[in-house]
Amino acid sequence: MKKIFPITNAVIAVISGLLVVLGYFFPTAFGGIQATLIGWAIILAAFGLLLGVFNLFSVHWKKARNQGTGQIYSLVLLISLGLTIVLASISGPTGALSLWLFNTFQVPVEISLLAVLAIVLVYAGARLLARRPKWNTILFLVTVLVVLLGTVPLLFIGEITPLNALRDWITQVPAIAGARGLLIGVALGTVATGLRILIGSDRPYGG
Amino acid sequence: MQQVLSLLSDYLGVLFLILCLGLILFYIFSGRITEKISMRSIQAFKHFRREVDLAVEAGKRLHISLGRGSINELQGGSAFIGLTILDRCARAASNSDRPPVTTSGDGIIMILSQDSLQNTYHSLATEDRYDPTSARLTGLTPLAYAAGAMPPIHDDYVSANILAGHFGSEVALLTEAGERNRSLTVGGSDSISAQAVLYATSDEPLLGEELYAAGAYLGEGTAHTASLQMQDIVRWILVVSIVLGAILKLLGILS
Amino acid sequence: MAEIICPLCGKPNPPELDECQYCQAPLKSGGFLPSAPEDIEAEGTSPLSEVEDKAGAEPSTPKPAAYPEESIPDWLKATEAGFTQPSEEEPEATPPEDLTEQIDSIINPPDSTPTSQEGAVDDDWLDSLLADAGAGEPEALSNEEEPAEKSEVEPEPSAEEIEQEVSPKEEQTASQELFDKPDWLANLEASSTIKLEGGMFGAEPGQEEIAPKEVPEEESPEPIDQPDWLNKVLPEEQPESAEEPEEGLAAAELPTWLEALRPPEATSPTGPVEDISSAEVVTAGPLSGLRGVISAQPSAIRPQKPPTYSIKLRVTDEQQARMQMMEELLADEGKPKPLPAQHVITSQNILRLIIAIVLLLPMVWMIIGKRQQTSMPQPGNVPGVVDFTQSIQNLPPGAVVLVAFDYEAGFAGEMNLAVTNVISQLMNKNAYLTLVSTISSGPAMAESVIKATYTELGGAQEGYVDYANLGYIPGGTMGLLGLVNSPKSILPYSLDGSNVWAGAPLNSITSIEGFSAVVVMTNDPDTARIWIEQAGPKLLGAGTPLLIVTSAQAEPLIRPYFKSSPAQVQGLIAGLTGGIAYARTFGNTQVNGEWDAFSAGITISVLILLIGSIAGVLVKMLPDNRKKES
Amino acid sequence: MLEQLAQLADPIGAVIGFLLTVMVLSYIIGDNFLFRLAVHIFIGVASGYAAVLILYNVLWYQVLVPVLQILSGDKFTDLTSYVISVVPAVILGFWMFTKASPRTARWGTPVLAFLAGVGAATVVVGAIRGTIFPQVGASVNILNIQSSPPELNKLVGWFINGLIILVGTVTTLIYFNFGIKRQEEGVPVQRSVFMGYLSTVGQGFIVITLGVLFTGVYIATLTSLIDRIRFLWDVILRFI
Repeated sequence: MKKIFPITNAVIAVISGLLVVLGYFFPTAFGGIQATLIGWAIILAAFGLLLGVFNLFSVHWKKARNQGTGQIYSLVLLISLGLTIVLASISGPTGALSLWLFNTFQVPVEISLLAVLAIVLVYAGARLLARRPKWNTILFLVTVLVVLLGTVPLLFIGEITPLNALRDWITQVPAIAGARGLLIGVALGTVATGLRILIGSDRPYGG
Repeated sequence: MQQVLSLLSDYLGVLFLILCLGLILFYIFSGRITEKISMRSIQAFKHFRREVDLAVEAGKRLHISLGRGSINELQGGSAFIGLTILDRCARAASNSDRPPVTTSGDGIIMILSQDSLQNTYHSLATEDRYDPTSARLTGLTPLAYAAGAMPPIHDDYVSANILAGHFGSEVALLTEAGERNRSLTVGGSDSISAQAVLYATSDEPLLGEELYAAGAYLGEGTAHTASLQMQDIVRWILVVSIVLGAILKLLGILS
Repeated sequence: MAEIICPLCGKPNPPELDECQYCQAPLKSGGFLPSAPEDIEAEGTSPLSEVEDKAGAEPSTPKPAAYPEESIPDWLKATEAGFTQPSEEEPEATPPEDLTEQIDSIINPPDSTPTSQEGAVDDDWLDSLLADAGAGEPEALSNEEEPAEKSEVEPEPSAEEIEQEVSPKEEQTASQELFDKPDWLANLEASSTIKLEGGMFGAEPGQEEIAPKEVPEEESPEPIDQPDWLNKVLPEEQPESAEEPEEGLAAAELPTWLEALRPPEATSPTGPVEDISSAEVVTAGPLSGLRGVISAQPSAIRPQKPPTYSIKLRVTDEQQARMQMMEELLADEGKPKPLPAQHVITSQNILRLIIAIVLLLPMVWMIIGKRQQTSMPQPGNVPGVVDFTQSIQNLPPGAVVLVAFDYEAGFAGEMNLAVTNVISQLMNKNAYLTLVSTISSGPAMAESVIKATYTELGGAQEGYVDYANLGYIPGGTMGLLGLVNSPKSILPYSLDGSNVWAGAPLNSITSIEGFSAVVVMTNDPDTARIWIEQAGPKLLGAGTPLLIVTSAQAEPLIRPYFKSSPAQVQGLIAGLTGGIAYARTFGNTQVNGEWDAFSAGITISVLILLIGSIAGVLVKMLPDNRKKES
Repeated sequence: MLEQLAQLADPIGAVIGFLLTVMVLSYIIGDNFLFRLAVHIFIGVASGYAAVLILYNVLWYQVLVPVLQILSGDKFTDLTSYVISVVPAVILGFWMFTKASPRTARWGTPVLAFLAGVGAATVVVGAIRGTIFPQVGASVNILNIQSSPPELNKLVGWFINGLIILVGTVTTLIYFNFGIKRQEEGVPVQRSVFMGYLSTVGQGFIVITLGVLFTGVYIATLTSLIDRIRFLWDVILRFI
């Protein structure tokens, strides 16, 4: 019994993956079954989201019940989660109440979080050379400075035209070359990871 | 010639897939992972292994974040490799005073990480130490996920953060929390914007496809080493194709 | 017929049994004493005769096979009867004095001096006695030195019974027979003396004093043949302790926890089991003159329930304390150790604060002063803006446009300027906007922008009507692939539940190239790439423009698609620069100091990066930092 | 911008937005109570809204509405396709709920195996058709003579740029080569000289790309910071 479960799980993963791959490459023969399986996967993703919200609720419910620093934060999260689900369900995703919640709470906090990142990134950039004193770090910083200087006319100095041109060139030639190499490399890694699952060697589903 | 080329281009995808699959199976079953080939050293994985041991000794916790990629999308590949790293970390640090905690921004990935933790504890016969809330979904939007993953870094005596999955620029919030908490951050992602941010803010960034080599460098089995060799061979095939193709295009031979 | 009492364990047994049903001791063959005569004839051989044959150590007069009745002395029969049927038969009296004198002479031979350590003295004279009696191996007898154990087991007749049983006439005959008395009797006396030694008639509390009698000296009796059954029994009972511990092996030091586990009775006796020096001497009966003889009163021999050993450990306080400490140690093992908290004020936090202040102050100054001195970006200078404008201008009035709201709420601050201007241009064209989104915050963002833009355009209160918000495309890449092929099957209803595909203008659209234009608003370069790679080829084929509004972070990765030939993206607006440039194309310039603040922020950032990098390297090259580094 | 419009319509929303912005920006000073409170409120609202929207779009429209239409006798176009494409998914979905508790988690693994299989297939095909082929195609076409500019001076620039992009793409790929041939025993593992040079050039291109992308992200965050300062100032102006 101990051996049967993992093997059946692996067989399920391999067969369903194989059908979807064939559906992509031979749409006439396998297109229908591929669309069905993908449709199931999309609906299951929604059920997965329900389990995710349940996990979020149980993690913070446990924290709210235990004494400790995180107690009040978890209480606040549980209340805002519950209220939002109730109000958004009543008024619908684009109802007036939902939009009010969205514009009053979600938009300001998300923009502010990105604003905090501005300080984080400039501080990290300032310390990078001291942290990693290598030639590629210097090249990295020079690139950042050139692109920044070429983006906008500087205070009191105004626009430095050659820098604009250099910025455009850097962003359109070497950056694109590196980006293509990186994207192809990442795609190769993704193919290798996916294939290991399709041959049943990797079993992220706990087989 | 034209028909052959168009037929070829229709089934190029299948041929490419069969080539990759064949190379992986060849290296797995022929055991021809020749001793002459060894892997270049990647600093991040060295630090990663040492940090896992230090976490166990110091009685601190490992935090593994799997990003917000959904497995129904292209970004799922990085989530799968994150689960492989989670399995390795949980196995090494499960007997620490403070077992590892994992955060993610997608429901399915959260369930898979719970499964991975539970199976690790089960295989080490310490299932009673498994706590389902050690695998957490911290938020359903990118910035909510990042903001929700910051408190565990600050509160739970984390000594090392391993960020492996699909992130955006919000990953800087996690590295900032790690920086303020003075814990090591090893990070990799399939998104190159996130790689740029990790390059500047994390202690040990994983560039490009180095994240996908984690399985082989952490000793997860021959399949990982075999697929790494497949990547190297296909890489050279693509390099030759690009150079030859460009030359033929320049000379106008290929239209 | 009356029950036979087993001489070994004292339990009553049915007469027909040969052996005691409890301790398998022979009943008929007379235990210590020959059993009743009829049993012997019945068996044809008497165990004693066997004993004698076996004993055979000494050349003794050949005895008839069966031991005839007449040769058993009356006094002995009486005593045996006393053992087996105390109540019914009248025991034949045997003169106690002669017996006791005999036994006294044995107990107190002329040269021996009783000492306090009786155990040691008894052993020597006993050995010598046995040697005289010729009872086989001395060990067999020496094994009898353990009176304590035997006395516990052997039910012996009490002094009174013996006195009653032995009548004066029998005493006379008994004393003559003593000289040529049979071996078994000698053994009996030897063992009984041992018992006496062992305190057979221990001083029972409350018994009257029996004055010790002078026992006349006698020659040492013939050597007693050791009955075979005794050899069988005795070796088994040979306690280990009898073997001399080999030199060199120190007595094992038992660990305290093992010591605590051992039941109290099992502790080996260090001193004499019972101190009989104070016991009185028996004055009457065959055992008179002996000290510490256990009285044969029924009250003396109380059938006891086998002692129950309590399993409750005897644990001392110290051991209790040690156990407590062990438990605390184990409990501590599981508890994670509290680690020192990080202190808040550190040099890094201070540096971070300084950088924040240096960066924020000039920008706040620009915003507050609404300063507008920095030259604004020209639409022509920003690649992609002019093309975007033209693509929108080329749209026919009432065109059906697919607008994808794929940017996170966090990037609203950067992108909303461009987004609201694009939407207002489309509204000016009365375009029918079909709103979709591949992220969960998209539909709410779309609805908010439509309402706010229409209100800003001074539109009617009930808002813009020519649009349908189809909501969220589940499944990411897969969902988008489905939308490209057949939007209706992926998003059959709008968010307010109406079937928009049934009526105009969407009823004429079967796939994505049916739209007049596709505008994708995203901050994520991957999302933009998926749109370009999945929808691009079909749109390019149908001549439908693919226009992208994006953030500054995605611009480097999307621009190559705009610059490729043929261009996969027909219009591109990126970040604040693109937004301001696009707004200026139709005169919508804002004076809120944002552009000057942006210029100040970039300039200050460049200075921070330069100074920070140089200072960091210099600090690192300081001698003490270098030492710390090495 | 959006907030100005919100202020006109809703002063309460503006004040709440103001407070939340200040609480989040306080993280610049350090992790504190206000920041955590604001973040936890935000996580609750954002996750709650996302859950409602996805359930609305998927479970409500794709699963429940067709059932209501059947019950209300409304002409429903294709019952069979509904039974094929939705009913099994709903069954699998409820089966996946066994993952909610550790005790029954083991029973739900087949559903996740199915999802992992479909996900892996999508990932593999998406990477091949969505990234590798387009990027390789673009790299091959970089020096396509047919797309060359007719003017001579532009032609030279086009050729040089194309050559640089080609070299950059190839050397970047070569830099990530994992396997290294071991010369002999005892000699430390190193790349061959030629490979070493190519990798170094590749590393340069990678670092430039990351620099450009880092700057893009920084500019986006800086713009958000400016937007927040303007919003705070606008709300202050409104209530002074």
